[in-house]
Amino acid sequence: MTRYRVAVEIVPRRGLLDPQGKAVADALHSLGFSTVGDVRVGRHLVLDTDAASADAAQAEVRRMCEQLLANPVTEDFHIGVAERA
Amino acid sequence: MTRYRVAVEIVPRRGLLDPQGKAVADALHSLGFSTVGDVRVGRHLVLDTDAASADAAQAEVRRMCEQLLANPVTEDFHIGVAERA
Amino acid sequence: MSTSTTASQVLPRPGDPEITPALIKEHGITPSEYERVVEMLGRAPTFTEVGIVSALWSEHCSYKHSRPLLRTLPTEAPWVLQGPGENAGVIAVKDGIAVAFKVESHNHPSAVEPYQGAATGVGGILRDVFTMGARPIALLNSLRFGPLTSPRVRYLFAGVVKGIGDYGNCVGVPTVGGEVVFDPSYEGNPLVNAMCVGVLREEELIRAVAEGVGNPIIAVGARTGRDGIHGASFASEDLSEESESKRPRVQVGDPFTEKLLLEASLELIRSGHIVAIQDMGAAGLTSSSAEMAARGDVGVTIDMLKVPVREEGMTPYEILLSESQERMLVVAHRGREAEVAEILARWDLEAAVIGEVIAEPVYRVTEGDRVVAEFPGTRLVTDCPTYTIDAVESPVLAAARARNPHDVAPLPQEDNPIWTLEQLLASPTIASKAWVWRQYDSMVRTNTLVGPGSDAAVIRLRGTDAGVALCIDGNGRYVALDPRVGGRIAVCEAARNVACTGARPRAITNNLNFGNPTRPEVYFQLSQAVAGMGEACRTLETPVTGGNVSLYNENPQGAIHPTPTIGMVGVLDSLSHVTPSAFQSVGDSIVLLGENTDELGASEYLQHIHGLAIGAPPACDPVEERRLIDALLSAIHAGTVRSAHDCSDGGLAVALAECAMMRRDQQFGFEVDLTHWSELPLRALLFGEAQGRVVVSTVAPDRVCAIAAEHGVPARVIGRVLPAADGIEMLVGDVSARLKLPALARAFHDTISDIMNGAASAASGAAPDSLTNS
Amino acid sequence: MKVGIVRFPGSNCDEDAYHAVVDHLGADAVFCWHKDHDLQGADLVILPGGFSYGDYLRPGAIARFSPIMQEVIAHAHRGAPVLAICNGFQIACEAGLLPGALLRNDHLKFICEQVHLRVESIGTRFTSRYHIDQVITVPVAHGDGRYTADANVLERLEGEAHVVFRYVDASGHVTDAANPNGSVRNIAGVRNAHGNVLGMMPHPERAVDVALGSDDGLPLLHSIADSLMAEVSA
Ligand SMILES: Nc1ncnc2c1ncn2[C@@H]1O[C@H](COP(=O)(O)OP(=O)(O)O)[C@@H](O)[C@H]1O
Ligand SMILES: [Mg+2]
Repeated sequence: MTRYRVAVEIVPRRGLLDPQGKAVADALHSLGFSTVGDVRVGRHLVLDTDAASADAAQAEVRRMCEQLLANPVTEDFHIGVAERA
Repeated sequence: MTRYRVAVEIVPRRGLLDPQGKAVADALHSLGFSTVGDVRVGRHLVLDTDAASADAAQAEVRRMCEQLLANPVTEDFHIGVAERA
Repeated sequence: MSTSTTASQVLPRPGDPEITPALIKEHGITPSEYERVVEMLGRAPTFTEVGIVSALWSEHCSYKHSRPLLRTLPTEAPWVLQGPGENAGVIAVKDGIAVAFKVESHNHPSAVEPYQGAATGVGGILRDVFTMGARPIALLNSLRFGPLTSPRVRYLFAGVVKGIGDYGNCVGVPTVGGEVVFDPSYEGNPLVNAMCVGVLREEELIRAVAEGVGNPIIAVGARTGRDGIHGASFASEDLSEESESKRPRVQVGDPFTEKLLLEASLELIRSGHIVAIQDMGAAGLTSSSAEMAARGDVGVTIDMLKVPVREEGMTPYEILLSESQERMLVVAHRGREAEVAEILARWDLEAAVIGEVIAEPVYRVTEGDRVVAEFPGTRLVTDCPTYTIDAVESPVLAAARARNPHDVAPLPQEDNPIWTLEQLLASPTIASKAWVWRQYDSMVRTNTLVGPGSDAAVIRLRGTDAGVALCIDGNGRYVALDPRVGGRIAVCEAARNVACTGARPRAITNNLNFGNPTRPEVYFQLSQAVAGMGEACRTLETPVTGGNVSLYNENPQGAIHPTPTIGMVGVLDSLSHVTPSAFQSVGDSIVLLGENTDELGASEYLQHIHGLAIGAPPACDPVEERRLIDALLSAIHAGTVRSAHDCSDGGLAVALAECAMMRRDQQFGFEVDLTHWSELPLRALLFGEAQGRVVVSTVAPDRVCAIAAEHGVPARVIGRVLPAADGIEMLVGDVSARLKLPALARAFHDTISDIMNGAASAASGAAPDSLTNS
Repeated sequence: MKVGIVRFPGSNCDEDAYHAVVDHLGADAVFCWHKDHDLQGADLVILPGGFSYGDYLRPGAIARFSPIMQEVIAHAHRGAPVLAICNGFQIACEAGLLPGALLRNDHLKFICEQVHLRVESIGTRFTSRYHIDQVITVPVAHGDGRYTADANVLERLEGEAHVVFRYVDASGHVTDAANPNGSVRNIAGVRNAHGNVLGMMPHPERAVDVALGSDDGLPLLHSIADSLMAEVSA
């Protein structure tokens, strides 16, 4: 077993209202960042996990996302590559 | 000007308590994901912004992080590469 | 563990920095204090010991500049079960039910990181209350910020409010009241004072006194990390550029763990397995262990290797000074370790025996077998020097007080008093704070009979027909312009607010927010204000059961307004006496208790309309206030009072307008004739802040006036309550002012939300909200 | 009737639910510990408000996996009544007992205030004591109450009258101003297809005493009691 570090991004499903993203965009505008367009705010998780291989680690994290980390009704997730921690 | 899409990861500074990360780790353990170690929970932002170049877009987003997006006291941020949106 | 009576060998740890004058200074220890330490130890202190001393002898923990003054405050009454000196004060209420309460400040942490600073402030005061064996039933907060026109201030304001709300909401304790004042003097140095009130049965009262040789000392709750190391001494330094470098030292709160700690602690206390319990608050493990030992006059030894830590390689110095939140120190009965651990395990909390109470009179810290710090007896706590400074009033403030408000020329628009009234109702300090308290769960626990927005909150006590009325008040501008009078007013206004709900004021806790006490003009303010508070507390029979001192509240621009905040607890023997602040029904007579005067000095009118903090604050005679309160309570108990609201910021005109429209969903108009006072300058009559006045609405004006007369309190019928549609009309001799309600109501209700939801979102909404992920 | 009130770590409206049921409804109530597998023979299960597991990750996401939830789900599948309030509603959605999800309020702030609700359906065991379109006053206190569900779910909810409460103004009109959190179609409470699980963000257990501002929540509790009586006698 090796210890891997895997990053997961969980974002609100496109089409769903993202008031946090909108608030950030508005705030950036009023700070003078006029070139900013759409902003989306999601969650970024970094997990350390022991696995036989990088693929195994990713697969494990996928199960975590499906069971707990992401809400299938409102969120999409993307799993980054597993790196040795 | 071109429209770029830049991803930003904002994570609680190492050493600072991350109650959310701890709660997620505990939950994963009780779900049987026994190989999970440390978990950190941060925010994942995706910003669209117009800039002259990819570097300019990144530089602009860095200013946004310093001024608003990340809490200088409690968080570290990492800016991803700027891709044409 | 060793019980030898010969002092142990204390050697520096490998890697300890060398003890230099610079290091001593950096720890905020003066040369003469260092002398004391050397004399106490009979040797030079180790680095670990320097850290311990710097924490325990910091202003925050030792009260070295305030204790001699605090001693002059009255602390006793038949109903006081616990006065100053414990984690919180306790008073008896009725039928064996008592309440514990205390206020605590988190000013400096909140200036650096508003969300976490305010949140952990709430966490700390909750622990102070439930470690007395009381279940928290209410939270209040008193806040001061610079003007909302500054983006940084809006960021601080939004962050502090969200931090207070998120923490209290999560733990499930209703936030039922407080106050917010915006004034230039607090720019860069906001004040965040949090008050907690808990309920207990008298026999459940437990004190944080270590005793019983051989009893184990147990660390409970969150693991110890490198959080807020030196937070205690940090809170005792001027806010300066240097504080920037301390930024990584902020603490992060975990209200979820706090909730578990709350339930587990109350279960532990009821279980009888423990002797004492104390929050690891300011200066963490060091102060909690040393204070518990000192209170019990016993020795203790604690082993740093046994403390559960969050990070590797933490030194004893770091473990001792860490301010990681949501931790408790427990002294259990020997042999009950397993039972204690079992209760904590049910709540998923960690516990570790880290030391024990010993016969030998020493405070000893070990790292395994190695002794890394040792102080004789309890001298670590008792030997801290106290200081009295020669007090000299600031000539600048004396001159400001001497100025005559009537020399200030009215603005042209003031020809119409309604314009001025509208301006004042739209002043963020006077305007409705609904934007704030809508973010607080004020109803959880379903005992909130009167929530935020009234003079004081009223919480019923289940199992009795009694309730408590709670408020927290303070006016820094008054204290700046006359600390003696300002100190009196702070207490009297708090008492008046509580009495307006039908409650008898019983006791106070207080938070002294002042500047650098080593400056004679600041020490003058501190000593005079405490004297004034003491005078009022004696006359009103509201002893001081506890509080907190926050000094060095300064910023590059200088000292803040000296700001004592008074947390008042009043008791309602019967809930049938609960009285609202707002008018209740059309046709009721409006009676003014107390007297209008020509006192415009130090008013919100001068501050907001003319940008001036000048003139003498209104006179305050506690004896008259006492009479007013007695009269008001007799009238309420006689069932003659429909509503009662005191006159404070903005004076009589603002008080009347508030009675008419403080409730958005239930508004009234009114007509008043103030011709009786037409010889007073109009703006003094309408906007002066003469003390000792209450606006009452009643169906029995004659009874109310008669009862007032019996108590020697002036009372006069000034008008009646009208339907909202009729608006308001004020008549003074030949001057008459009329207005429809909507404009005033908008000014009062929307000002703050407009500012915060408007263009301000850059500094308000987004940043703090994106700080929390849940 | 016997009411089982589930106690998760971080629940904080559990005692309020207890007092509502025992002091105001006159029924028996027991607390069911999250680590146990025992509903102690409760006829009605209440998932109370609060911040189970600190609302970390997502409100309700972690509590849903508590041991006791297996029993609550079985209880629901038996057709027995479950009242899920505020955080309980969030947990019920995460657990799949109710459709949809509850997201951060559109204004991003926690909100605590009395709101007006319109009773959308009285053909449920939770609302028989109300009359249709009745406007009641019940407090909300939440930061994540924005109800959402995908289009077809919404159609089904509306089509089959599964929307039980909607946020309205004092005169009973559905308006944006009356919507405290941005919930789709002002939805404040929904029931499952079988009609035995009700989830709502507002707190009926806080509306049981005029001294606290309203007792409009009592008929809801009485309705459930009625329905249980009916089952017994049936
Ligand atoms: N302004 C004050 N008036 C009276 N007592 C005070 C005041 N400030 C602090 N005290 C008392 O001194 C003791 C130590 O205060 P503090 O260090 O704030 O307690 P804690 O350890 O809970 O923070 C407490 O019992 C407190 O009530
Ligand atoms: Mg008042």
